[in-house]
Amino acid sequence: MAEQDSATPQAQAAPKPPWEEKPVAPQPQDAREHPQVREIAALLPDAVVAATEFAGQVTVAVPAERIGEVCRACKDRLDYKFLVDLTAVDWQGRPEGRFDVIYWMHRFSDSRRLRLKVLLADGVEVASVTSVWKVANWMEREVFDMFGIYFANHPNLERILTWEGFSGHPLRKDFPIEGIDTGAAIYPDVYPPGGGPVAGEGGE
Amino acid sequence: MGNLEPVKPFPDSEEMEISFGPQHPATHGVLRVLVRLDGERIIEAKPIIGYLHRGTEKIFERETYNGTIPHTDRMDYTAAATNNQGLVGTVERLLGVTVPPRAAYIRMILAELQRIASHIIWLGTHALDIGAQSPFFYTFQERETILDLYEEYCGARLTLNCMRVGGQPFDLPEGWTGRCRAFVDQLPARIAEWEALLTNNRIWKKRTIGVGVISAADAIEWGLTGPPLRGSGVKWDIRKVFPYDHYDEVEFEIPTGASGDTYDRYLVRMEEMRQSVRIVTQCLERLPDGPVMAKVPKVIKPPKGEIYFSVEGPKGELGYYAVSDGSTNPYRLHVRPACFVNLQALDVMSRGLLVADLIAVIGTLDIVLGEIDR
Amino acid sequence: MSIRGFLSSVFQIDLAEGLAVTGRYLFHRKATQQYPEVKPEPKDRFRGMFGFSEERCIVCHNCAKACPIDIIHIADHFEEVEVEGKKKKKKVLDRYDIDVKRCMFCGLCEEACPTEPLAIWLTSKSYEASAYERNERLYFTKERLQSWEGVQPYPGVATPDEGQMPDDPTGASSRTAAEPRS
Amino acid sequence: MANPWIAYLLVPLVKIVVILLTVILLAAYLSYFERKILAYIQIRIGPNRVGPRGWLQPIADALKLFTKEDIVPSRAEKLVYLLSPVIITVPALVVFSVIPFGTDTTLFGLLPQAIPPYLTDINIGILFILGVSSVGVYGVILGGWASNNKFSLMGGLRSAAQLVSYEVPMGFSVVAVLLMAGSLSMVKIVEAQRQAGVWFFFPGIVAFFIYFVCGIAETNRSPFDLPEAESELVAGYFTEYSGMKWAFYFLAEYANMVVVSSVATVLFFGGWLRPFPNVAALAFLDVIPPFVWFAAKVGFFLFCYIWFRGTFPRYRFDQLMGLGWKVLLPVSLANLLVVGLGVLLIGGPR
Repeated sequence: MAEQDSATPQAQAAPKPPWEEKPVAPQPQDAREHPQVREIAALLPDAVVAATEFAGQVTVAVPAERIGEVCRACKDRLDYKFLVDLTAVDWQGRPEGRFDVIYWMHRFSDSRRLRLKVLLADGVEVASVTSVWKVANWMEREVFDMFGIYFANHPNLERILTWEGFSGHPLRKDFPIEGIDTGAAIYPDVYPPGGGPVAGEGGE
Repeated sequence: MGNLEPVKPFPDSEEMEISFGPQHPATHGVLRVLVRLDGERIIEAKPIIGYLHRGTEKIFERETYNGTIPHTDRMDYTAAATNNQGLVGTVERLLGVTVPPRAAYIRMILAELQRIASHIIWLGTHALDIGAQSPFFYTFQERETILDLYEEYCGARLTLNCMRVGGQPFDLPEGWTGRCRAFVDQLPARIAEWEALLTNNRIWKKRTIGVGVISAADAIEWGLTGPPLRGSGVKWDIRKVFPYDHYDEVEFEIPTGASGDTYDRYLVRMEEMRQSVRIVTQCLERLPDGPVMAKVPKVIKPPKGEIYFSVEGPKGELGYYAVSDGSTNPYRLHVRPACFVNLQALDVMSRGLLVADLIAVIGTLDIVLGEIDR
Repeated sequence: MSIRGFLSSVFQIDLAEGLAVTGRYLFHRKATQQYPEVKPEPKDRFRGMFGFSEERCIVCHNCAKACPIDIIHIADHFEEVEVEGKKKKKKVLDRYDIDVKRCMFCGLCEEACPTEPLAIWLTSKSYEASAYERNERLYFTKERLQSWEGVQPYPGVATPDEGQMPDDPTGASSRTAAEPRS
Repeated sequence: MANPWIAYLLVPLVKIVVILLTVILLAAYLSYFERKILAYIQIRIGPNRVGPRGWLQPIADALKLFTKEDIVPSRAEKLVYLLSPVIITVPALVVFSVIPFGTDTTLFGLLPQAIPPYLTDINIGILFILGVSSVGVYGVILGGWASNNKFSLMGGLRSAAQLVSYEVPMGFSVVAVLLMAGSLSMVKIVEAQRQAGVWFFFPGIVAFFIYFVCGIAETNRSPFDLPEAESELVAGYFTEYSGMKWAFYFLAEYANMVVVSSVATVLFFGGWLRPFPNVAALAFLDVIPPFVWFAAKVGFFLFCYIWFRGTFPRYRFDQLMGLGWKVLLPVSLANLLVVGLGVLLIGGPR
């Protein structure tokens, strides 16, 4: 009996494995002193508007007009040779700028990644980075196609996923989820009598 | 491809423009390539995509986090397990959940089996495009066994939907590990047979050596990842650089090619299949027991924030960029598909080749249009 | 070129190697199944045709909410029911339709169903539900979900109203419990 | 048989009918065997629904092709478009008139006296075969050009270039055999092999290899099936053909395959002779009639065709031309030199 008692309390005292506990969400912290951010600040003093770190990933906000310069510096002097991803987020109705254009780049020397974020108002042009990384060509075309963000002196800024005659930019928040009438033949939803969605039965 | 002026062999070369696809038998889906030819030589190959665009990222914005998983199956429809692994990994890092080791090991087994299955499809269709008909049937016979293992585990063969945020929905059925072990043990012999058919076959070598060459610097410049990057000699694999799911506890090597042509990528993928076999064997031996699901609330509401997480898919780095505004639906869920970026290099790789080589280059890039068009 | 390379190129060793492999496969066991005569055996967890049981369904709408493409349409109303003297309001199911033509058989509804044993399940080992006209034939109402009219059950699988249970498609357990079939 | 009417009209007519029927049936059943053997190589079963184990499949195919709608492209050259399948099929069938597939037989006593089973034995047999079979190239070029389709034009030109460039090394490898045989007539070639006591395959192994590779290239088969490579040119020169016209192209291809196999058998594997004809020890092999020997050897070659199709990838067009001109041609010339020297030293046929 005794060792059985001693076994159970000892089990309680041992820390429960992490997947037993309630998950602890990562918190965003200010990352001005982060080495990667300090490197950029050293090169281009007033390029860093804000820097946050969330779940170990550093995001540096950069003014829109200096993005070409910062990307060139990142690639040439900070050795970020590999642009992993370029995308955009539509924060509709945000006063300081509707769109976020995100550049996510990787450095082979010490395998670190950095995210540059540019705030853009609707209809404002941002410089294209195709001259810095050739891979950005199609990514910028997709961002233009999906969000309507224009990239200055991009080699051939045209739609890539939707067809030429398509009007509207699907991934904008004001684009209806059911899609717009493009004149294409769509098979109508025909339900048998009494069938079909029940009024007010949303999928939320 | 404005920033690549088309190379004009001689001033008065009259060009012939052929539209290649989208219903062409060798374009692995609905890809259309506008090829400007001078006789047989390719002056410029401009891929046109978008025929399979279903607006997946817009649909993501109205789904719950667990509801997005079936949609990821349909992006790279030949590698559903690694798609799920990517998405689920992203949301878990957003929530700060650590997955129980048994679930992580099951995920690694499913992902590596998926890598073998995806490389099998690549080998079958690639050899078929270059003319060798039989490997297609031998390879797909092995793939049937993998699909049966998937069907036994999660009920579906292709669109698996076999992972949930926080772990695995169900545990392995009994006897599954034995059947999986039996399959994985006999696979290297099968791979050796396929290699006997192709690797030192002079016709295969003539059709693949020196075709679609891309140097290491260009590969990085064009953002290639996965076998196309490793084929050019860059030793880079997400499973080693940013290990996820206990990949750091498993030994395997990363095969790299030398000259970055189709033959090297072929060797890299064949070697990767063997390495996957090694990984699955080690995972089966070390499979810990315990729960398969972490403590995750029924309704998943991650905190406000943004995160990028990527897995090493069979085609390359498959990344998910999730932006959450605290609600049950992702505010923005962007997918960084490997095939979309790899396909962009098609023009620079197929410059100056013949029409027949365009097929070989499309095959060696191993593109899947579901992932490109999303 | 090495001597071995020259010799192998003259005597076509590499070509002969390939021929040997295909020659061996000539006598290999064939892999094709004659489908209509030999039906492939789906595994136990195979996500096939829906099974539904009205009495076990507690009309909680969980499956409708969990469905990624919202194709489960449920209409219900409240009814006064006398239970042990107390007046209780009970939800009664009017309509439980599944638009199977759009369904991708992802199984999320089955996971969301809180009842034990499940009221809606997919592990019914049946996959032959094709039809010539999709809007009418592939729109399953509550009755058709149970009677499986228009669905070819897998040999040996009972239809839901003949006692098919989620974990036992053949419905053997419910038969022996309820009434031994003659 | 003294009556000239019978000797010069009835007997040849019967022979012609028999030979044509067997060739067309053989071509049809060759498509069935090809699909069956290819299926067995690829661990599947192949046609087994029509007739017992699929034996009636070729008949079903023929009926289907008869009744299929015959689409003629609007802006095609009508006359040339309709003529080119004929231009490719006729030479393939005419060539069979010269191929000897047996010694004089009395057909198991049915005939009063032994008559040769083959149609004729003209003294320029092999030259006639090479000449007539190269007329088939016109069918390909005209077919490709007349169907007014960008893909079939490219397929037609490619195929014409391929056929022409492989005629040359094939011619030289045949000349090497003629040096050993001393005569152009097919029957005399077989006789020479009997007198020599050994098949010409052993002394002329290089010539045989070149001949067989060129034969595969001539019939657009397996590693050289570039013109109708599905993956690149959709269907090559017969993209626009359908129904019976398409069947003619396939009949011509299979007939050419049988022609190449039987000529290879006659030239290198001693026609209807049993292996090592004069060796007394192997006398027991004589119980097998000569015709069966010939059929077995041709069957082996046809099996090799199908086997190659199931195994090898496809050459690219420029590699294919390179192989033809830069490899096969010089090797066949060198072989010609060696065989000529050998014949000079050892003394040719008596």
